[in-house]
Amino acid sequence: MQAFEWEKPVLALEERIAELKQFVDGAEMDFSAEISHLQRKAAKLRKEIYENLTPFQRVTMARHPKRPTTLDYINLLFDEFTELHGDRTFRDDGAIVGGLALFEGLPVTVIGPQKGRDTKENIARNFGLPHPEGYRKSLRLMKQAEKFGRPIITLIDVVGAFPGIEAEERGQGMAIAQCIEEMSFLRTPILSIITGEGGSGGALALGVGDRVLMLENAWYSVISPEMCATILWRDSSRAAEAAELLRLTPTDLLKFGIIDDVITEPLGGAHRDHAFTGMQIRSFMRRYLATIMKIPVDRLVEERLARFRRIGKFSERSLADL
Amino acid sequence: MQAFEWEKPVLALEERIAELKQFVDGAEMDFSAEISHLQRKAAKLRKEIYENLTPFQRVTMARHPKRPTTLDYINLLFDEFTELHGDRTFRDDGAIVGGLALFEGLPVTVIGPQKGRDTKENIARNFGLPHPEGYRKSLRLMKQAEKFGRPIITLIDVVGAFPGIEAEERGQGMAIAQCIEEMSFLRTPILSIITGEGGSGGALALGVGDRVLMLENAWYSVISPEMCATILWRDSSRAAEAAELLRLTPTDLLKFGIIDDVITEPLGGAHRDHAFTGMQIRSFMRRYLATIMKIPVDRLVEERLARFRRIGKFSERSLADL
Amino acid sequence: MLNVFKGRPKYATVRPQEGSERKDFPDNLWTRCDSCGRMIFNKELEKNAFLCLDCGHHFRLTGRKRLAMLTEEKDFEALPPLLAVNPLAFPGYPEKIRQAQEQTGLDDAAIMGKTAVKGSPCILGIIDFSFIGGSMGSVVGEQLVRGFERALKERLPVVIFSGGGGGARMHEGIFSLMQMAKTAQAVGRHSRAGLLFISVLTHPTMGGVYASFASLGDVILAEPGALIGFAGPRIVQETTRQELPTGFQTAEYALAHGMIDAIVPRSKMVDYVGRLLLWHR
Amino acid sequence: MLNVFKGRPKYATVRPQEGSERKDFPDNLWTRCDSCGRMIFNKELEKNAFLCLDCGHHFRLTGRKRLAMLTEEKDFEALPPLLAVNPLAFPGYPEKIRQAQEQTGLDDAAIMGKTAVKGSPCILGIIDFSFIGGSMGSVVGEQLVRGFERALKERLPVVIFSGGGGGARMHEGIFSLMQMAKTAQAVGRHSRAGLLFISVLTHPTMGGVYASFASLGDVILAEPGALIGFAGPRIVQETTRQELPTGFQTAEYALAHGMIDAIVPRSKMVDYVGRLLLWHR
Ligand SMILES: [Zn+2]
Ligand SMILES: [Zn+2]
Repeated sequence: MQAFEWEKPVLALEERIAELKQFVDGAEMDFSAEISHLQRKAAKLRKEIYENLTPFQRVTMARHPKRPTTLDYINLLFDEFTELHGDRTFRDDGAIVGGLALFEGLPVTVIGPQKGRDTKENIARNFGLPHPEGYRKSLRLMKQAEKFGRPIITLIDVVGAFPGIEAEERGQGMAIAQCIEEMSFLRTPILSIITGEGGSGGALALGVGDRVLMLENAWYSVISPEMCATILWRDSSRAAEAAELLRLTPTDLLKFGIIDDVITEPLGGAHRDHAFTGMQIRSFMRRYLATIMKIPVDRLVEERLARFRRIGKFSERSLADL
Repeated sequence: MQAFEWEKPVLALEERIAELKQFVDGAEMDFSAEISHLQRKAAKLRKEIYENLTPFQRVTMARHPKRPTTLDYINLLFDEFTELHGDRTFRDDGAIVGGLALFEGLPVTVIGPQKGRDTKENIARNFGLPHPEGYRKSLRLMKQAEKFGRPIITLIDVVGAFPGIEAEERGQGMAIAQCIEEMSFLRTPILSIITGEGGSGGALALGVGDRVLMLENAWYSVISPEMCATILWRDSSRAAEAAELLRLTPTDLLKFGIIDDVITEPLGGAHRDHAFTGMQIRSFMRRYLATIMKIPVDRLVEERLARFRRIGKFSERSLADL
Repeated sequence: MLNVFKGRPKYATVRPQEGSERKDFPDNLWTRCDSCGRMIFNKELEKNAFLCLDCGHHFRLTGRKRLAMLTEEKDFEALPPLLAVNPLAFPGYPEKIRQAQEQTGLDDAAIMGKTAVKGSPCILGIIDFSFIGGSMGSVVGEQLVRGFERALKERLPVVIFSGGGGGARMHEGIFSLMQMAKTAQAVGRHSRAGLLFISVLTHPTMGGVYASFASLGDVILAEPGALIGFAGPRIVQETTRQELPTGFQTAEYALAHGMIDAIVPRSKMVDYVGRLLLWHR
Repeated sequence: MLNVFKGRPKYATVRPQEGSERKDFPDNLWTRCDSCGRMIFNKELEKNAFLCLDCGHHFRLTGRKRLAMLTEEKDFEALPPLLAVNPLAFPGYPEKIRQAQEQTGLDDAAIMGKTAVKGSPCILGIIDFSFIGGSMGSVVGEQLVRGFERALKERLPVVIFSGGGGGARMHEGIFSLMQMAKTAQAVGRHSRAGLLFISVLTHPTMGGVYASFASLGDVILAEPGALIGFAGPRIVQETTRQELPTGFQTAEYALAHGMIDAIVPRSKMVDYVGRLLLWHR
């Protein structure tokens, strides 16, 4: 598994411990106290490292190639996923998957962008960058969920909508706008979970939930750190600095009232333990679904609208007052 | 102007009369009685010919190159036509035009397939054969009309939806189905007028009106006479026979309860006098619009549905009863 | 109506008797697979849900065989039967009907009734291609509409297997065209009441069948390889004078172009439909 | 708020004074047309609605000039002003804002108010590109939402001229992104009450502005040649490494691809919008 730069001290220590253990297996003296002391120290180091990640380190975690993808999460969270395809207009976009599934016995509609897990799949899924028809498929499935009063779960992991010629021709901006608008008024509960990357309008198009949750090592921003760095300094390699400025971590977003809760990941990131991550998400889903499913649908929609209506920071004064 | 075979006797007679008049202009004798007698005879002949047209002769009239097209009718019937474009998804289809216009001061939405009036326009308009995006544009404009409670006028002149590769890929059948379904439930008055050709599902997709009117020399059928002849006898040149079988004339369709009224054309066809044809249609529109605009919208939709619900001929018996 | 289900004499038109029915797959003969060329003994084919034992090719099913795969006799209550008339006095039409009736043992192309699939009650319809290409005339249209109306009244989902290769039934002219509106509206009423419609497109679903009710499913499924489209491939080729792309108008093509939700092999169809019904109860 | 309209001191932020405003087209100079190269005396340009006298090229207009073309001082009641704050403590943002304010004489990029166009009352909004690229931060978002809310309350139509080249305002980070949802929802509430929204896309309308309220008009108009799209052309080119088609992302391109209703030259815009408003009264 690919190791991050910042993990190297703890990985080196863990390696030493492993070597030591192998060595003492053949020895007669008892080193167990020393070993367990070292192990505690390694765990502490690991914890320290992961509690002090920089925003860009979290962005990097969110992009780990072994991090669970949407289909992995669907497998971890639901039973009997039945994928439904197509926008009924132009194409089935592999970069967004959606369909019906059971969440602990409850039929739900689940939708999310899908990155490829290998080169071949990446090509089929356009590296997880959706075209307008992906958003149109999503909207179709959401309206279907609304018709049947089924809760909607969106799992968000997308760097952004695809900036391509055909995507522009087929109305990328318009499709996103329509998704956002129609999702806002859907008369059914919506739970959005940002599982990895939450990039710009391409993420928001799936993120107009009654509750918005976020994994610990996910990010959500108006612009990717790289693009931001390019705009500010014409230098995408300064993405780490941009990531600091953008305040894109769950901690900041929770403080800002953009998200409702942070789902803790296993130490070292979701990719280290898919099953545990799935269990974590499940327990949050159970709780938040129960909450929003209890709210009468009229109030639910009003509260959803009010939630976004509130967002924004400005001063009521005018230049003339200054 | 292109003359039809069956017009030739009367055209020949009229030519003689013209010659005679020219001749007598220089003569001293009074031929006025004879001439007016001849003129009456010619008029009678013309009337006889046009009252006894075969179905296929009417089909031919409906296709006359100088017959008014939808945009011609829009000019004749409305003021300040403001064309609105696009399906907001893929393309603006030139084979269907639509927009806002004033009908005697009343804002309405008007939509119809548009044939080209010359080669260049025919290419731009795909010879009046719509793609799915044309039907999607139509549906978009109809829903807009519904939102604002504006009456919809559809002017139908289309041999059929385009049987092309891309049209199939983009869901020709699905687009037509959606148009038919959604048009059926629109909460606004709809007046459909078949002005020329009414070919199959491509025409019906615009024809789910509260009242359906038809010009005297228009046709409306499940299949074009040529295609029917091809299926029956593998010989499209026997279209005239097929046209007899299909009962596609306004007279038959009125009898069957498919249409509500027949708009008379100038003797010899709409192409002989656009302005007069426009006046004729206007007076029918005035009357039928007034009727359907008076009906409360709930009842209007129920009656529209009931209108189509009734259509169909069958026996309640079973083979077992025979 | 159906020989396989003789238990409901009130609605069952059991003419002609089973012996006179033309069999697509006579018991003791072999059939060659259109797709891979393998010769298969018909009894084997029947056992295998009329799927090729080698390549999985989906042989066309008669309506009654399809019905037998989906539900059981005791669970199927057919709608009252209807018979076609000849509203245009179209020459040869009554003979065509009579011949189709004799060959299929059906009144017309639609089998409609109330049943349960995998334990979930629903209105089930099957359009049988072997009855004049599964084309939709007044009888098929009316049967479908009555099916949706019954479903609306009893708040049941509807499942229709459409194998309407001809689309509209030309011999009924404008009456046939109007069935498109009539059936689409029946779907609309049912849908607007919040009820489920599963449309399954079997080989072939074309023309006026595809361009009306069959396209309006909440979920649209198709069997592998089924031809799905509006204009027939020959007409498309003649009109455009272009070579048709590989797989043009197949179910796989429709899936790639976003028109259908899923392709479901026949062997999994009952479970798939049953699951959807269950999740919408 | 606006120097051109000094009559409403309560809402008018008249700082800086007219003299300090950077002029796009100083009175006594000439400007070269980007499109045909002709040199035009600025006074002539102003008289001609900032259209090139030769080729009709649409020069970019400041919000206040646009406003002056659409309505008259006595008819315009601006919404209460709002000022940007720096929610992320983004370095340099306050200076950027101050500079934009000094250059434009506006509080922020949106001019919003109640007025009448050709005699039809409406809420009119103009996004001014010259204020940080017309980007949408919290102030623009809030102003738009208040405009739609006011319109909803008084059952008025809304007309917005969007020249948001930057889309979202990066310096406000996630708050800026959320304005997309907030404004789209405001359109949605207004629209669901049966009210008209005319969205006019002026050069350039991109990113988060295009992908939210600006795409949600009942009628979407554009000025000739306006750049319209989601991703910027440079990003598209860098991502796809393909040559961009001629006219990519122009208004004409958007029209051909079905995204907008009509292209309306500036000289006809007031009449066009006025007619639509009149027909929806
Ligand atoms: Zn085979
Ligand atoms: Zn110029």
